[in-house]
Amino acid sequence: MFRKVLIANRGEIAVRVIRTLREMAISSVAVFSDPDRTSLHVRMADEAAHIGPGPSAESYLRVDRILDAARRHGADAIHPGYGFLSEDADFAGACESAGITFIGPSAASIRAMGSKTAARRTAIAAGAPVIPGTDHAVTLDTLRAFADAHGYPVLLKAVAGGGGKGMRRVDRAADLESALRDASSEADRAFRSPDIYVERLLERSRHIEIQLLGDRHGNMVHLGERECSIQRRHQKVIEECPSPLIALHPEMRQEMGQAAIRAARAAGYYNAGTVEFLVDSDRRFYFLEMNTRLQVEHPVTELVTGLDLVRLQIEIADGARLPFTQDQIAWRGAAIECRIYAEDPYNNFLPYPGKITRLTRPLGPGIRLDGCVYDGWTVPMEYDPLLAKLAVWADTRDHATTRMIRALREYDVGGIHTNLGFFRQILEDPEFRAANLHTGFIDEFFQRRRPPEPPPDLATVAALAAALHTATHKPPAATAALETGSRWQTSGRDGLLR
Amino acid sequence: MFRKVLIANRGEIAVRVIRTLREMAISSVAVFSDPDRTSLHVRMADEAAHIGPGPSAESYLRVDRILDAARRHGADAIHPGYGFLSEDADFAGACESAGITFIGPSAASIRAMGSKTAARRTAIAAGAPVIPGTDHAVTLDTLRAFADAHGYPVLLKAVAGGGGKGMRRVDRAADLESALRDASSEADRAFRSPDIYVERLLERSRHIEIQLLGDRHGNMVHLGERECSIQRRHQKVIEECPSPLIALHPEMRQEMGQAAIRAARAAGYYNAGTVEFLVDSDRRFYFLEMNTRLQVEHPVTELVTGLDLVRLQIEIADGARLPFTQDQIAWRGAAIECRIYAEDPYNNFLPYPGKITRLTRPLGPGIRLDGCVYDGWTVPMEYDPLLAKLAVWADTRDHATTRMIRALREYDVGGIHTNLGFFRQILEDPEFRAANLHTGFIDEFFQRRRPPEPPPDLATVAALAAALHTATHKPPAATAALETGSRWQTSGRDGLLR
Amino acid sequence: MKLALTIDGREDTIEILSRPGGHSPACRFQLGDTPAREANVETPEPGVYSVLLDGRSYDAFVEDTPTGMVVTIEGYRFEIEARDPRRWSRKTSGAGADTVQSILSPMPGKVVRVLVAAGDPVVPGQGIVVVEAMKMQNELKSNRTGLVLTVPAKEGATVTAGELLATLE
Amino acid sequence: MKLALTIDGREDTIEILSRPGGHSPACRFQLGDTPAREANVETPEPGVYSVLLDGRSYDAFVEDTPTGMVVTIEGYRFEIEARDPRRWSRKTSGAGADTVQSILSPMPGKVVRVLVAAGDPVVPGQGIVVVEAMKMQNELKSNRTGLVLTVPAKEGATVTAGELLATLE
Repeated sequence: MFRKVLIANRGEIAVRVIRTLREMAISSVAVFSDPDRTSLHVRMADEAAHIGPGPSAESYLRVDRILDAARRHGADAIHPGYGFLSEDADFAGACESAGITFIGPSAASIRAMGSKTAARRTAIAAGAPVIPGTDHAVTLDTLRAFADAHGYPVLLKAVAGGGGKGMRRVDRAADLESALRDASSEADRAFRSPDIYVERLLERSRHIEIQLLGDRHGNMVHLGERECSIQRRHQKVIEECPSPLIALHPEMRQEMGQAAIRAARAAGYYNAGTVEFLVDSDRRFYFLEMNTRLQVEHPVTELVTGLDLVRLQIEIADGARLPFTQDQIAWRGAAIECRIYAEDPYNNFLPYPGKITRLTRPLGPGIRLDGCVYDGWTVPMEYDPLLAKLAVWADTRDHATTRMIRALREYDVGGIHTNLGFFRQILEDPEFRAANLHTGFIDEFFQRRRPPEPPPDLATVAALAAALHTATHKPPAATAALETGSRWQTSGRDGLLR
Repeated sequence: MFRKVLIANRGEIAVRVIRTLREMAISSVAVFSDPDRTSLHVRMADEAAHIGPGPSAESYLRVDRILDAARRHGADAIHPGYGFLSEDADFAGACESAGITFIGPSAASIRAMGSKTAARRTAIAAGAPVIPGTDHAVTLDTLRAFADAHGYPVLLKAVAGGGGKGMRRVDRAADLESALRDASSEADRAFRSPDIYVERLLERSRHIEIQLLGDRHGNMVHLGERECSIQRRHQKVIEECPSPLIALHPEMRQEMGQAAIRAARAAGYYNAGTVEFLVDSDRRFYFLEMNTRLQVEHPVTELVTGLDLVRLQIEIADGARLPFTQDQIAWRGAAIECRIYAEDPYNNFLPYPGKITRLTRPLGPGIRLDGCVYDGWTVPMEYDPLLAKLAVWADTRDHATTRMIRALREYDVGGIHTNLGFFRQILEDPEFRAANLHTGFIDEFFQRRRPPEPPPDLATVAALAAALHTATHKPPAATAALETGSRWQTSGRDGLLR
Repeated sequence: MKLALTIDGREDTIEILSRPGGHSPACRFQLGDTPAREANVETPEPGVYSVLLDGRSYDAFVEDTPTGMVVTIEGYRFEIEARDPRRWSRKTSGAGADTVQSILSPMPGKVVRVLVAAGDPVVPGQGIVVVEAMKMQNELKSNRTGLVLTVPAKEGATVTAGELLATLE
Repeated sequence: MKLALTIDGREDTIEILSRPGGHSPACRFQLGDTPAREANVETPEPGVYSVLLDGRSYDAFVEDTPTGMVVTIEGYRFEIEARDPRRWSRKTSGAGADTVQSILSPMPGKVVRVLVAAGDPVVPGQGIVVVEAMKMQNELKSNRTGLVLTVPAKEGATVTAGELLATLE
């Protein structure tokens, strides 16, 4: 087994990997940019290497500096996390050339699945159903021909990447040209490739993905599905396992699982990976893309299957055989995950980095929290706004939902804005409770939602707390009031009020 | 279903019950004594009632005040937690007389099992094996006769209660008289009853208990066992599920489970309860006692069975039938719990209440934390030193152990002393890892253990941190050194050093 | 002590008739001209107020913001401004409020591009400044035809939420 | 700055040759007469020192105690006393140390019984004061035949760990 593993990442996923490494008695090496010197992954790791200034292009995306750090610290292997270099075939190749194990699939598999159109071709060849679309980058002419043939709406997508970048919905022919131009330029900025392809847009479809795990000896199993239909700006914000749709139609798990395994096998895949599908309202599923890495939302699969995917990734990278067969995988209960972001849901979800001045976390039965924050940490403005992933497990989806609402109420983060309150509104929404999920859910939710009505007396207590706080902390606006009022009896209380 | 439930308890168990009540959309009413006004259960509950000053006899043990609070707040039911009034048959009866449901067994069942000698007789009548002992309180003469007949060592125990109070091991005839006097006076102080009975002491035996759950319609199942052999001063400190012994001999689970059900049925038992057994080195098991309430260590059973025992308790009290049969209970993986106490392991485990000045909790996969502490809370000196229960789950006992060690390393509590470091030493002990558990484990551990050897450079870093801390915080002892040294460049750092 | 309050945009007053402190956590207060009430208030953590009112228990988290306070209770959030009722309302922000457009940063971040200079003519929708945080760029636009008055924003500078980036007339 | 240290009872010295601060977290130091070393030190939270030394990362939690500091790293605990090496050692606690037994409270708690008064004769093993915390009573005993000198402990009083309860001679 490896003696030391470098994590080529930051934030919650670096912390997540460090935890499993520690449980396996493997030393961990964190890497960090200037603004991450006091980030939790650096504090928690056994070793730490500085790899450059804030911009990712000068640190977390620098293959040379990361490999140099790995050599200097004597790491046997590198875990790439998600994002950054995790789906960069050249990085995977460079690791292997340097004699350092890349904890993930082969560079060749990443190449076969990294281009979205190449992945489509691989999936088609493996017999997986795909959404009608083009298997190569489009020009304006081929785009127009496709849209005329298949009808609107259509969805433009970047050939080179995901995460919503370079994605555009087009509802009519008049918008095609400008949408292609915008998408192409956004894709160029995000992935250094302007190539765009097109698919028919399936309205009110569900995003359901299959977690795969394969060893280097040709064995592969699926670990069931995750439903990630709750998305904002084409990015997942709530994920669950099992999918409520598949819980009603359990035969779909095996069908989609087998389709995913066929597509991955066609790419010679091993280690952990995920095949994403769209499922239409007639429960037909279509291959969307494959992510050749661990996913953000892997904890819901871990909670329901009882497996530690990071441990399995490491063992597989070390050459181990899968320790189970398909029929030994069991799913128990239901898990839901919310992605807690530093953003302001009351101001168009704009990012809101800054210093965390107060932090209370949910605890107790069925709670799992993977995060990278601590009280006093300044959330840097250079990176993703993901602060933590709050996941819950319970015996049923309904119990998991009420548990998540309970947990969100216990969770308090001061000093910055977060989307905690937004999640509570979604989880209390009758459509969510009824599991009527689809990728347009949040847009419709914004149209039907009523502002939440606080219970009586909450405004009274808020006013009282604000008045007492003003009297004690004397911000400028209230100074005059204090000067004319009599002084508080502060004896015995000052100590509590730093 | 109940609309509102009062929790006649404090600390972590009150918080635990509030969490499930909130998930069930039932209002919670906390009760509190003077020193508990800012305790977490009061802050978290929907409603709160003051019931008296610090001493338990004037607050948490006052049936009249608790029932009065329940009536004033309109509670439909009372959850007693563990300890305090939870095994007080008169309290259970008084609740029912007041028209308030007692979330637990009937007063009659508590009476049948509350006296340890009555419980022995019930168990014998139900055919459960018991340790050779007396079925009634002893005098010095009957004690001496028993010891002469069965041989030493013997164990004196209080008829009226558990938790190690009134318990004395006696190794020779010469010590009998003083041991009986001491035990009797301790029992009188703890339970207001001086009665003592005696059992043969089984050396190197294991403490293994069976969790039961029965409804008010005559259905009863067992939820498997917990092993609680790691004890200090006859009190459990580490608990696991499954028992490593039973994991090797799975037929014992059904045998002990059926014996426990027979004993409980003989007492007309319903709701949650636990039958404790001792298991000797030949794997023979003996009925010890029954606890007619939820137990401290119930989370390990919840983690392995996937059930929420508090939810089930409430549903059963409301008249529901058990939602499963015995063959639907499944056990998955392994869970371990450590009881985190405010005590000083470096000073004979004396209690160490005080203000918590710093708090970092373990998070991530497989961690469950049930606690009642927060940063800035002053742990009161009036009550139990239990701060939190740290439980972990993993697929195997070995993985759960390394996970617990990882979690203990992440856990930091400042301002008071805790036994966190002590747990780490036990979990790293080869005998613990080999599952060679018995109730004398900790005594033997203290004899064989070596002081832990910190990794190289830890003392260097400690010295450096202490020097920098001294320079910044200037405690009296170091003032002179600072005055002669040059000043720090503190700009940009002061803000971090409140 | 009496304070004028703006709670989520609604005006009210609160008078603290007797304050918690020393040995007694009792606090009498009067909201507007409703009857006086009594609460039991403790401060378990800085900025956290544990309030018992009519038998109910509330944990209120108070945070100072540039314009007032945000109070969070049970996950509900209230924006509150408190001031001496005898002082002039802070709402009166002076002359010129209608004739000048202030471009404020909508989030903490970094100024990545300044697209105009003082004296430049602008048209509605024209980009003025681009602020970036956490990989998201935000282009702030003119809402009028007019002239750029001032541009305090500097490329590469770090700004807080609500910080003035430019003024247009 | 040079300090004399007692680390878990072992004597050493440390000299801070250059201090972290301002823009640089670099810290040069010398332990005893070993070669000087350089560490990178930040203070992410009050009392917490994040130290990078020779590529390794350490989180040191420092806590002030009545007699010095407790430093916890990776769950290991060090008791450290720091003082100016030019001052007299604090170990010299003055005359009479051998002839007087000080009864100190072993834990924070409450004095529940005082069993002697000043001037009382005592014998070895005789109970002097009973302190209680968290339902555990602790009887503190004489280790000698002698007389009670002083009894600062009062029944019902709250005491801290290490507080003087009585002296015997």
